Amino acid sequence: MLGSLWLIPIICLAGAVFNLALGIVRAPKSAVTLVGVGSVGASTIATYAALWDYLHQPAEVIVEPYFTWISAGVVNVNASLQLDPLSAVMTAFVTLVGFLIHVYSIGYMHSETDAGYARYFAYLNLFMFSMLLLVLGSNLPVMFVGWEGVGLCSYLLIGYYYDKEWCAAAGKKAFIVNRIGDLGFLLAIFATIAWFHSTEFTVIFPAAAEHPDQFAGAATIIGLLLFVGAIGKSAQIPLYVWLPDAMAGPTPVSALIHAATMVTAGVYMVVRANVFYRLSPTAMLAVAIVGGVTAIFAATIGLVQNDIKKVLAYSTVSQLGYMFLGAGVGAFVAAIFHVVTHAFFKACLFLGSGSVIHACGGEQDMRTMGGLRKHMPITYWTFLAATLAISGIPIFAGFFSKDEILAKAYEAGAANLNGFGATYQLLWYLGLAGALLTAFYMFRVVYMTFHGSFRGSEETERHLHESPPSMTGPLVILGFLSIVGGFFGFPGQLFGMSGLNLIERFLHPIILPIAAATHGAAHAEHAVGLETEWLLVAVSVGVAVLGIVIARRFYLGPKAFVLPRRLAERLPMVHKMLLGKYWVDEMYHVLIVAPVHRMAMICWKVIDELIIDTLFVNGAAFSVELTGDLLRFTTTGNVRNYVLAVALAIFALATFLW
Amino acid sequence: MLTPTHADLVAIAPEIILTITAGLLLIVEAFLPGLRRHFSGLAMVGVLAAIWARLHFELPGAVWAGMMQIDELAAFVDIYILVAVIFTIAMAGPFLRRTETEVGEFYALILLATVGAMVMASSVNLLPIFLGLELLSIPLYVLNAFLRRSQVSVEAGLKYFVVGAVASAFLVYGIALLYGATASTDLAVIGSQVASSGQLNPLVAIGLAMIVGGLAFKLALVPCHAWAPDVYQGGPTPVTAFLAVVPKGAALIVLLRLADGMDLLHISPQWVAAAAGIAVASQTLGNIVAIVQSDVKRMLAYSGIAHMGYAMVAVIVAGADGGAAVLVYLVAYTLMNMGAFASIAMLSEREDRPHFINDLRGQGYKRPIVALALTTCLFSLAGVPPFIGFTAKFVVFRAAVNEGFVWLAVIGVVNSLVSAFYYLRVVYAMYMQPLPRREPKFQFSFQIATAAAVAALGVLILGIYPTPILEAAQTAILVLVR
Amino acid sequence: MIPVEAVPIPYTWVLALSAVLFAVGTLGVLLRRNGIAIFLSLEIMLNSANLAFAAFAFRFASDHATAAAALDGQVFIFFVIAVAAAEAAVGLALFIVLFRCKGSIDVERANILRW
Amino acid sequence: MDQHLLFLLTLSPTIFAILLLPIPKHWKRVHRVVTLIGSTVIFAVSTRLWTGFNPDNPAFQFVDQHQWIPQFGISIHVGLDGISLLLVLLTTLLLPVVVLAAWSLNIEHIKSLHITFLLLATGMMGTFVSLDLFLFYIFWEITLIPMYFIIGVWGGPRRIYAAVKFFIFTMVGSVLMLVAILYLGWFHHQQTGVWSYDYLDFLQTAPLLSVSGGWLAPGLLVFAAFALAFAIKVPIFPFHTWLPDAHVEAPTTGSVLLAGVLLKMGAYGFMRFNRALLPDAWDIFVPLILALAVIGIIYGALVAMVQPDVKKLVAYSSVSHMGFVMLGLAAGTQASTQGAVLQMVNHGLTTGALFLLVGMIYERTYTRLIADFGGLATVMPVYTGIFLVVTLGSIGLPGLNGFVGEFLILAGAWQNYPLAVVLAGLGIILGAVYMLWMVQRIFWGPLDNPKNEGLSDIRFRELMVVAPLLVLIVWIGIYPTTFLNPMEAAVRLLLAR
Repeated sequence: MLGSLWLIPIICLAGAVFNLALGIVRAPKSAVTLVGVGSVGASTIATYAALWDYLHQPAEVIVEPYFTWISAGVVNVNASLQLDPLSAVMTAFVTLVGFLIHVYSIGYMHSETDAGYARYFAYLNLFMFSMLLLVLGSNLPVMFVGWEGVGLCSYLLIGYYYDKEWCAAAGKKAFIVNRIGDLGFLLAIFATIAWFHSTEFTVIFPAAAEHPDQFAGAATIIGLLLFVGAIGKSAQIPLYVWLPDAMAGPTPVSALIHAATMVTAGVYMVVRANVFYRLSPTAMLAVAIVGGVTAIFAATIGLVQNDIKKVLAYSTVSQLGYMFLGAGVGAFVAAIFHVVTHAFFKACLFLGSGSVIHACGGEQDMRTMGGLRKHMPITYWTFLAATLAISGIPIFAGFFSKDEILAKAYEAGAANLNGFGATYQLLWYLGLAGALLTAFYMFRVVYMTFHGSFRGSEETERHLHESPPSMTGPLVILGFLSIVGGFFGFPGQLFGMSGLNLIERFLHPIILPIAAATHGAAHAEHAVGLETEWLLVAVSVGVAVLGIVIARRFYLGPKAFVLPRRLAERLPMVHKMLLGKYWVDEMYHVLIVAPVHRMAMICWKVIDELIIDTLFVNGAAFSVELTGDLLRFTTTGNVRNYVLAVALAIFALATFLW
Repeated sequence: MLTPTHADLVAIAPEIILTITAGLLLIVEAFLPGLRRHFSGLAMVGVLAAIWARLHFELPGAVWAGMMQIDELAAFVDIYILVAVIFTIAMAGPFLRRTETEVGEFYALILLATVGAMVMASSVNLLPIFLGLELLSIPLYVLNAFLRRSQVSVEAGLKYFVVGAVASAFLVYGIALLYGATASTDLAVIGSQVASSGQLNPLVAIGLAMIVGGLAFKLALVPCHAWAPDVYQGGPTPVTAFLAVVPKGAALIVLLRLADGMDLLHISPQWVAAAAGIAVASQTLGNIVAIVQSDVKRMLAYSGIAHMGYAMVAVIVAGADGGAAVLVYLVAYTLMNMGAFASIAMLSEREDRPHFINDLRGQGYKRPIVALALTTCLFSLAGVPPFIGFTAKFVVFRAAVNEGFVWLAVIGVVNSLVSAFYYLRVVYAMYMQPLPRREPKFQFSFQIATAAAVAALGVLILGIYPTPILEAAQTAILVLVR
Repeated sequence: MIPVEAVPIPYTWVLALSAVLFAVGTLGVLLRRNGIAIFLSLEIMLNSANLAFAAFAFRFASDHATAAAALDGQVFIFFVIAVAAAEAAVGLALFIVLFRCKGSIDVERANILRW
Repeated sequence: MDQHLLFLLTLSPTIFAILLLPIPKHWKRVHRVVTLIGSTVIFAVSTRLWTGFNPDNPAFQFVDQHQWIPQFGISIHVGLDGISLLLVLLTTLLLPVVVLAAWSLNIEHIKSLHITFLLLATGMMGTFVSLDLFLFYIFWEITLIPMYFIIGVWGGPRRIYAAVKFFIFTMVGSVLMLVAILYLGWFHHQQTGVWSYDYLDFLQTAPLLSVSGGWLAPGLLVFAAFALAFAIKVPIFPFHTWLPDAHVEAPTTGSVLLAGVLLKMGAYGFMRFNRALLPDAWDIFVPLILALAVIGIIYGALVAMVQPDVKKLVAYSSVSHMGFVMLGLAAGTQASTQGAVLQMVNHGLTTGALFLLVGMIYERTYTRLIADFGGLATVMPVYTGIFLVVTLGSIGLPGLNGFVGEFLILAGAWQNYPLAVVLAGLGIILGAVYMLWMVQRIFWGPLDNPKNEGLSDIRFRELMVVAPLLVLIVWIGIYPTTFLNPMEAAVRLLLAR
């Protein structure tokens, strides 16, 4: 498969085009399914074949240039793909999860019209294409193509139910907010071109790593700009606002795009550019802070949401925060590791919620659910597994990755990384608090949804049913993965055998060694002793358990929902604030949207129409006409005046010439 | 004392032919009024014969004791005047038939005026120039008042007469002063004397001022312009067309001869300043006031004032470039105006009524040919390529820039921009506005339509390929600045 | 009897006279409204020009260098006279027509055409 | 053949126009067919320019010179370099498209429409190919008259105002350009003693104009005269207000050609004359141009955002896009300049396509107010898809044409003026805002206007109209090299001066 990497994305693209055609001719669902799922399946197989070859050959990085894309002056961009450990990992789980979710969609979308069904799969395939381009691209522009592509697909899929105003609006919001980030990315590309005269990963990163002093400044600027892009795509503060709205799309879309794959592109990017960040303490700190703050911030909002998908959305934001925190403290591998595990359990959670919503006939409010456990056992168990994983209970996937990030954060603090020790310390506390909240609100979801008694209408209760195998199948697989997925990154060092940490070993090469630098981050390697690490493990697990216990206390048993209500009454302000999501959207509207709109109106009505057009353009014409109307009266119609004029003229001329 | 030779007679053969034709017309009018329908044809024959004569016989140069200079320049001016006359006659026929005033005098007077113009233009002595001028003016006084029963026509005639007479009085007194100053009426002598003296002594200055004033009246230059709108509006349209073109041509040539002969450009900065002032004033006032006119003929009068302003720029520059520019401008101006007036002559109901622009609404589709001709001529007047109007402006402003009068060129182009306003108004009335509810009854005349179309074609073709005109103009002007 | 010796009149006197006449004529044209009066003033202007010609011719004749030029001026006078006559003819005709239209020869009555 | 090809090609539309003259008015179909065949033939022939063009040769090719006005050293001198090549081809491509677009229009004076259209075509092509400034000026001005009629006769309610405004605005600039040309001719004569208005001659002498000695230095004044003419045409803020009116009032034919070609004439002039003839003055003016370009980008986008009329929105978006072109030119690096030229083509394609699409919907509903639409996607999905693709192309989605242009422009400009790039970046964001907002209000949401329920989806003819543009939009997005290669040498030469 190596040597024709292009097949992996192109198959999906072909699928997308094909499906669009099918949609136009109103082809039956079966055909669409075949093309849609088939193409992704094919590219999944292709991917794994390629990985197989890749593992059985020595080269670490394989770059496949195809043709010159944009070449003019200093700009010279090839259309080329690259396979290296990082893109290998990403492709592996993207295709896998993607495929599973395609399968899931068959069942979930079966009630759509043929055309709609085709459109849905066309978009989904297009998304897979873009995402694969994003992770396989061997230079920033190609990556940017995928980057924007996934943005587009997210726009289209959020607005899939385009006849609903809010869906379309949400899609637009997502695209535009992303655009803001993309600008950062774009500028980063320009800066890269300016400094490195290339955008190829295999050129710029080694160059930077070899001449740290020369490129330190560049690294800071490019790093920060890139991170702006990451903030947009991965929904971090302050650009996270689009993600919760994005839940307007079909649930599988939320699972695939807004949980498992696209939103993690930012993390991928930061890790990809780790050289820059390690060269630039500032950029790195920025990443860490944004990540840490987002993690806790989103978690707090998640506490009080009643829409099941909204809760998951905010938890996604918060989890992404963890990933950035990891990257920010130099735990790039851990970050990627968390990306992978998160893909598994969050996808599982979303699909589970999807299956729940499916069962409740589109109802998303958890207050009208409850006791679904007995109606849909498979969903319940897989959901539980994923919840345990996200809460960071040992042996579940989330535990390993999240714990590693927290540990690294603590180390960073302890080792006073780049002299920002205190800050990192604080961030660790935030992360820990976040873990507590995560466990709490996730189990809140579980209890409210699956335990207790059903609070919905009789009518709905009668229709409660387990989802079809096309949906439960992926659930089971993902559930399983969110249980065992963690062992890829088994923290061997705790037992003195680091070799066990496969992903660490596999991804190590992407962390390029930085030549002796006067400044830049020294990677805080084992700044703390073994027992401390164990202690950290204990602490985070304890926190998680604590969270679960509180959740149980609040939402299960006789006194369910009493405590939280009392709490809300006790702290009305806080509750209102959380419920209102800190009114960030409203703030943005007042501070940005409205002023821009007002300014636009001023530009149009005042500057354009009043000043330029009326005052200058028509004003000039008018003044000319006015002059004419005045001057015309010099032709009095009285011939004696004419004679006088002639006489005077000649007299004047004579005296003047004299 | 030199006695006239055959050469002298042959040299003025065209003038003679025209005079004879005029006389013939008068006689026929008197004895065979039945032939009136053929008058225009007869006159046309005369004019064509004159053209033939001018082209056929060699150009002897100085004749009539050096009073006239029959050379390429004279030929050029004669031809263009005669062409203008052809157009006039062409639109006169149907016009007179419509106004029931088809009499021989009309053509006779036109032809005599033509003779006057030709004499004026090809003379190098103030005496024949004066005679030519009078011979040109007096018939025009009559022609303007030709529609005896129409108040406006009479008023036009009167005004033209009063102002004209005063102007020629000034002119002749100016001639007297120049004569007194230089002891000669020969332009060459006067010119060389003044030029060699290097400045304008008071007598010359006053004389020059008076002569220029007299000519400025003919050219309708500010401030001697005021008669033009009234006369254009009131006079019979064919006469207006003639009036708009022929006298101005002759007058410009004389002015050019004076300016060039005395080398005013170099010896008298006051002259340059004054002339530039006149030019700018004419352009600006002409264009700005034209914008607010509602009568097409009146509008064209103001536009004519503006155009003479442009031509004045070329006169200031003088020399080979300026002279050529003047000639080219004259040709362009003639074609454009003939086309425009011919179209107007057809697109009018009654002579004693104003020719409102609004009456033209929707005519673009009722009378496509004429409307298109008018449009062409108007765009050309506005100085838009590829029409000859643009070429002419190009030549004039080129001459100005080459002599360092960039500012004059700038003012000129800005003015032509302003002029676009009112020319466009007519165009969009014709093409972009619906026919008025009471649709004016314009009767179609093949003859006039043809005249308009031919003029428009000339405007277009010479606009795209002006080389022959330029060549002719340059060779013609060489004999002047030699 | 006061003896008067025959001193030739300087041509400048004549010239001055013609200038005065010209001024008179001009003012007449400017100030009078009656057509005929205007018309007479015009004649005065033309004739003042003639006077000027005569004066100059007189001067040139007195000098050998320019003796030939004297003729030009004198010839000119005749032409001017002729022209004046022609203008008179046309002018009078015009005023008649004007009278027919307006019942008056006040030139200010002719003001339909303006602006 | 080749040595006269260019000139004949330029004249050919006029020839077809003359062919139309004898055909009776009421044979509307015949007029359409003849014009369509004619324009298609012209396009077909013009592809010969592409195949016969040698991209490695920076000099003018297909040069053709005929004597014209020898007295002033004026000749009919035409030629192509990589830059004009693209623009000429863009023009010839748009011709048949536009004819086909106006196919089913039931308007009066079809004959006149086609004749004026063909004359306009000659003017547009001539502007791009003429190498004699007199000739250039004539073609430049010729385009005015047909466009004046197209807007004024076949336009909307306020057509006369728009037409006159268009005419006068453009003339304001060009009259001063005439004086500048005359001055250059005189200066060339001063320098060489030869009368000429030939571009290649001016390339030798014009750069010698002094730009020192304050704002009245001849070089600067001449530059300003040229710049004004072109700035109005581009249009650069604040000379843009004629554009919205013209676009809104003009019929589809007019809007497409206006946006597709006429605006390019301005930017082209900036490169061909201001940049090449007066490099010193250019360096002095760059900050101003840069500032105006950036203002234009943001301002145009802002105003476009609040437009209630689709055409007006697109018109203002043109202001924004042409701002990018000017930014690229002003930045003056190889990349940015090539990007600018490519962006001209891009803008021609996307905006042209947008106007065509708007025209189609207008033919169905006789309204262009965004408020009258909504939820159209349900009734005309294919149309929606195409519209979406074009929109994305114009907001610069990678893989479509807009991105390549903007990327090159900004990447190139970043070398010299990072700040300008950052500000222009805001324009990109706003671009997404107004375009997507428009798309949302027209196509998404419920189909709440009952009038729109019966709308038919895009027809085959209409598909044929936009198809070529779509193909190019994607092509340029994926493999721009095809179009970047031919201009590469020419741009290099241009910047070398």
